[in-house]
Amino acid sequence: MSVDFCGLELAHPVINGSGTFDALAACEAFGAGLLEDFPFAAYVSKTITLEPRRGNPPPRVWEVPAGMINSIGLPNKGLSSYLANDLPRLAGITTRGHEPGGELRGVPLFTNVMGSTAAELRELVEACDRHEEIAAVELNVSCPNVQTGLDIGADPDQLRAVLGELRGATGKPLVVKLTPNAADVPACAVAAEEGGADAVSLINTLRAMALAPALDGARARPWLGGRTGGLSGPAVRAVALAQVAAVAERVRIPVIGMGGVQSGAHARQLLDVGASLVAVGTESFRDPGAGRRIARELQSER
Amino acid sequence: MSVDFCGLELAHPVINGSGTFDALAACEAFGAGLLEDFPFAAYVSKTITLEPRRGNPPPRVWEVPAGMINSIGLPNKGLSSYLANDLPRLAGITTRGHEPGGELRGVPLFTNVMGSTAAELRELVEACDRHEEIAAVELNVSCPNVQTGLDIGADPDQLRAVLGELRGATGKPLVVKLTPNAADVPACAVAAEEGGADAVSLINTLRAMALAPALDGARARPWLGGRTGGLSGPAVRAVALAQVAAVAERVRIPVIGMGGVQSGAHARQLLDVGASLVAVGTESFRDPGAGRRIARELQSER
Amino acid sequence: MSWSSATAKPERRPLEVTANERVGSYRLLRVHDPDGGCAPGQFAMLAAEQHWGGGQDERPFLPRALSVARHRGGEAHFLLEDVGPGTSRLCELAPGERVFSVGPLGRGFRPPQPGRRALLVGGGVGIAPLMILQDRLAAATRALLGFRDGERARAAELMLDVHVATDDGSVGHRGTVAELLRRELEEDREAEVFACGPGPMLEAVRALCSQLQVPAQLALEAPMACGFGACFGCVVPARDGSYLRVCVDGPVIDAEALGEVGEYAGAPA
Amino acid sequence: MSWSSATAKPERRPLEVTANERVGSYRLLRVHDPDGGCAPGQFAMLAAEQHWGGGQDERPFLPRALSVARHRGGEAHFLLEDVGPGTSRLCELAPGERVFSVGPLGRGFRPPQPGRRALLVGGGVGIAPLMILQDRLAAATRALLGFRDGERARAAELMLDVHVATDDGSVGHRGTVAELLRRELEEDREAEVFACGPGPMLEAVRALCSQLQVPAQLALEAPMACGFGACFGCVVPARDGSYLRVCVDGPVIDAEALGEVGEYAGAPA
Ligand SMILES: Cc1cc2nc3c(=O)[nH]c(=O)nc-3n(C[C@H](O)[C@H](O)[C@H](O)COP(=O)(O)OP(=O)(O)OC[C@H]3O[C@@H](n4cnc5c(N)ncnc54)[C@H](O)[C@@H]3O)c2cc1C
Ligand SMILES: Cc1cc2nc3c(=O)[nH]c(=O)nc-3n(C[C@H](O)[C@H](O)[C@H](O)COP(=O)(O)OP(=O)(O)OC[C@H]3O[C@@H](n4cnc5c(N)ncnc54)[C@H](O)[C@@H]3O)c2cc1C
Ligand SMILES: Cc1cc2nc3c(=O)[nH]c(=O)nc-3n(C[C@H](O)[C@H](O)[C@H](O)COP(=O)(O)O)c2cc1C
Ligand SMILES: Cc1cc2nc3c(=O)[nH]c(=O)nc-3n(C[C@H](O)[C@H](O)[C@H](O)COP(=O)(O)O)c2cc1C
Ligand code: FES
Ligand code: FES
Repeated sequence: MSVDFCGLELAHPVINGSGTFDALAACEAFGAGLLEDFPFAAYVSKTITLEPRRGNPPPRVWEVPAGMINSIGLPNKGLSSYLANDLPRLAGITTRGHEPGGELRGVPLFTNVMGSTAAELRELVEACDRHEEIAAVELNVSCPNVQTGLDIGADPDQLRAVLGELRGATGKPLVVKLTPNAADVPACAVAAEEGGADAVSLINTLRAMALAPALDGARARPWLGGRTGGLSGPAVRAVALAQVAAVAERVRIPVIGMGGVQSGAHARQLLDVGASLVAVGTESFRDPGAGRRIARELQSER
Repeated sequence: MSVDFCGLELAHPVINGSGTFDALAACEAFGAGLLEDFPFAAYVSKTITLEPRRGNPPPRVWEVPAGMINSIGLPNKGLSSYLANDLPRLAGITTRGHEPGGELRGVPLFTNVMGSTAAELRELVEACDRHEEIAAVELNVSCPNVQTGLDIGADPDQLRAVLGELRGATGKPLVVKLTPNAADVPACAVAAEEGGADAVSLINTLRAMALAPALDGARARPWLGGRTGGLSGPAVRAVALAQVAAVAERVRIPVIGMGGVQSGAHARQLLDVGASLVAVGTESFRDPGAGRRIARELQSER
Repeated sequence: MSWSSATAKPERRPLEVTANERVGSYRLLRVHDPDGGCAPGQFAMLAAEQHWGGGQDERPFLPRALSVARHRGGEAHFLLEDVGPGTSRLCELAPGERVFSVGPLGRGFRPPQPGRRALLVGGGVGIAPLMILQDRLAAATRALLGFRDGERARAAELMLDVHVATDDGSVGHRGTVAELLRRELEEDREAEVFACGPGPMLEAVRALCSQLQVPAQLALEAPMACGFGACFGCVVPARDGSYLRVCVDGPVIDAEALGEVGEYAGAPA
Repeated sequence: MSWSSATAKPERRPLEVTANERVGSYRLLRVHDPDGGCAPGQFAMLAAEQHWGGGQDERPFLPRALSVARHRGGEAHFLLEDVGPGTSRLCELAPGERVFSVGPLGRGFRPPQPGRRALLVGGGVGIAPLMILQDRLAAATRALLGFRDGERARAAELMLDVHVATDDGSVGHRGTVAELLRRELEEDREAEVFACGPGPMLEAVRALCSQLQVPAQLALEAPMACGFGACFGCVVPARDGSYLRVCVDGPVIDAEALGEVGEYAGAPA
């Protein structure tokens, strides 16, 4: 079941969605064995920014029918701390793939970065380029929780231009994570391809909102500390399928499909409409072993 | 609980979403009494086009987690048949509002129209203007199931221009039903307001897709006859809330909020973020009495 | 003799489940419905009041269309086959639980034309509307019923004067119910056929009756969202090229008015 | 004496429910969990295997965090209050049904500092982690428990050496458990407080202990999506301005490390 993605060899086609699996925290919860037999075939980091970010004030999550809204606000320790403290620990992750006795393989590390300007993004990409532990770079141009980022991703021209400025900064595979909150997502994907992206990934979360349970007579107020957030989970699966299918039809570069995947059958559908890899986000919250389980189900589907 | 909407008096703030309640068919299923005590405070027609349309080939619906996808394709008998055959029967609808003994009031008729050019839309609006049975006109510039319509609604400049060309065609309240598949929905709402709209309504369905259950080994194919469709129901509620809130903050004209409303509490949330009326779509499929029930629950919420 | 279609209340009604019995592979569900009464062939949209959702793939969400299989003693009966998350939940309902019901809905069967004997043709769980039809027909009526296997064929005991066909030959004729129908009609064409079953079966019945010029009323099924004409989701193509809504123009439609019966227009196979 | 936090398997495990008993307003749920064992204060993320979803507002969807209230005889016990669709579904589980469980998770209580007597302070269903804590403490430990009313206060019987306060005065002291705590601490400050309960109660405990310079370990609660540090959803502000993840930095956190305890950082009120 091993697959090639932009020249990287992956044990199977199931990886994690950025920001939905913290390998180091999971290691505390589940023990160090987790990093020896990782549930995903590649590990995508949470979004890293140049400067440290605290993230949004709580509450940060809200449950909705068949999904959730998050307003995490991209907390992270900033680029230097990530490179100095996390990277060494993330370098040696391995996996046995979808079955206990499987061959031991390395788990390539994808570092997801976000910047509010092309210059910031270039600096982030350059830094990633200097670290051989990093196998690929994913650009988050789509996170709806933060003011920045969004506009670049929703406007094909701007996206193409930004990529033009930073493409030269690395020879590593460059994945552009598209925003689903755009009028014409395939056009954005084409712009990413023209700008030199080696792959695109989608969907990120849909802009959404939750109100706190209202007290008698009072007007309800936003529940999330960040006011609005992003919708993920099975509720968005049919939207993801439509966007992935539409994008895969328009670009020649590989597509990483995600959004509401809970089972091998769902992963299979994304592959069937043209994705090369499938990422799992919210389902990991319900089952930390979801990555491996879905890879296994996918195997028995074929 | 009676409310004013663009000068029309409504028994309560709950109306139906276009295309989700066929008053004449319902009359066959539930008897003529339905039109005497209608579940909604206004009746919004299914989208009417100049020429008759058969709609998309079946299957047309697919169930998803907490919602459904439809690919109906706007079947309708065309403008002349609508005006000649349906309108007379729809003219005298009344309601007792949210409780059995309530005061008897007229149920204003909103005719929802769609055209692929400004000229077509103008012709539709002019025709509506000539019929006094029609209280208001809703422009569908957003239906994702059909090639036309979508682009006008997703591009603020085009939307403003189109409205400029047809606004003069009627003095009746003109409601613009926005598309949710846009990068900046509030900007589209502002454009509608600038173009002379008396109100905006949102959200329409989110572009989505379903694949038929795959046979062993085969690649899954689209389930819906129309290939893609629109997602509605509770799955989109949090997206609707975010878009309605963002739009209501930016425009002064009234907003009709909809998307996944199932209860008075949900309706209340849309009103709390700035909607003037709430429309119910998919929930009517689960409960044909949803309109009245939600109005009643809303009343006891206040 | 004539059966007038009953009109439903324009809202979902919570009805109490009174019994749930196994009949071979199927379930016979009874709900307390004193207002009831309906024409044979009408259906109801049912959803469990509790735990409707959260099943396979986070479904069901919409209510499910079920033929009224019987209405007697203030109870409506439904015959159910578990084919997915909705029917699975309905099949596990225990007495005392409640279902939301909208119905009876749709246009049922019309009585047979004078001078023609009724011939009931059912496939699988599609026998449901034929049960109530047989109850309502004055004289005993022959029923030709096809099932996939013997376990399913046990549902034949719910009807009278039955000839059974099974795909695997475990009970009755090995083969299709259309073969039984051809034999019957070749003996006596002064019949009118009332059929309900999987799409391919209905199509075979339609083609045969058309060939032999025997009138047939087909009870169709189609994926439905609402059941009362609101969503335009349940269409089947008519012979004249237009689309018919199964829920309000049917579910019982004259074979003559139809084009070919598609895969999705029948009961679970 | 020391309790090492147990490490969970990195996947959800289906565990069988063995019992579900009423205790006043609460439910004591037992599940078969032979691998188990955990430090007092650790929790598990639970979801019913069937019918998780389709409740009020089409929820639940995510698993729910529940403190392990006891672990003995190969069974984990959970004390549950029905406050919404998730706990409602868990409260109705019947023996033989299964729950998906991820756990034990988080950092539990540390043993009291040498020379200090442990003093357990619980509010409502927040007594759950104190039950297992009392089991593990060598000597009998006083428990000060606050409840809204007498029906809830019946859960006090699950612990030993209990002093109860109720809001309505129906049982024990009329007033708050923080008032009981103040009395205890005024008599003898050589104590260490172990507390779990609603946000306002925890804040009162924190403020009091800070004022009287008594060390306190607080078991916090926060809306959680994952329970193992993946989502960054469960944060509470630390005194130093950073955010702590309740699921991996807690749920038990030294009162000293915290800023004010917010409304959402406690057990259901
Ligand atoms: C008028 C009428 C009368 C009927 N009478 C009876 C009756 O008396 N007894 C009875 O048992 N059945 C009856 N049916 C059929 C019954 O309504 C269906 O079997 C039921 O709706 C299936 O629901 P489910 O959730 O169990 O399975 P689903 O999985 O929803 O449906 C089964 C089939 O639907 C398709 N499907 C799969 N996934 C989806 C999806 N996500 N969205 C939409 N379609 C999907 C596939 O073709 C699948 O094989 C009747 C149908 C109609 C229209
Ligand atoms: C570490 C830890 C240990 C816990 N231990 C226990 C225990 O032992 N026993 C016990 O009974 N409880 C315990 N809890 C609390 C328990 O997890 C919650 O009561 C439970 O998650 C509530 O879920 P619900 O579906 O029943 O109610 P919900 O309705 O989900 O939640 C109740 C509260 O959450 C908020 N809320 C309402 N709607 C939503 C929504 N859509 N999305 C997000 N939040 C919403 C509101 O503030 C509401 O009052 C613990 C919590 C944590 C974090
Ligand atoms: C709690 C949470 C945090 C997320 N953080 C990030 C992030 O830091 N960067 C990013 O690009 N995407 C982030 N995402 C988006 C996911 O990677 C994924 O695109 C999305 O959740 C859809 O997939 P799912 O439905 O499987 O969760 C986050 C999603 C969730 C639910
Ligand atoms: C079956 C179906 C048909 C619809 N037809 C139309 C239509 O003809 N014109 C239109 O403007 N919107 C149409 N809509 C969109 C609804 O009016 C509404 O905007 C949307 O469904 C969101 O609301 P809901 O979640 O309450 O259904 C349709 C929706 C559904 C589900
Ligand atoms: S099921 Fe909705 S129109 Fe027939
Ligand atoms: S609950 Fe997800 S990080 Fe704590």
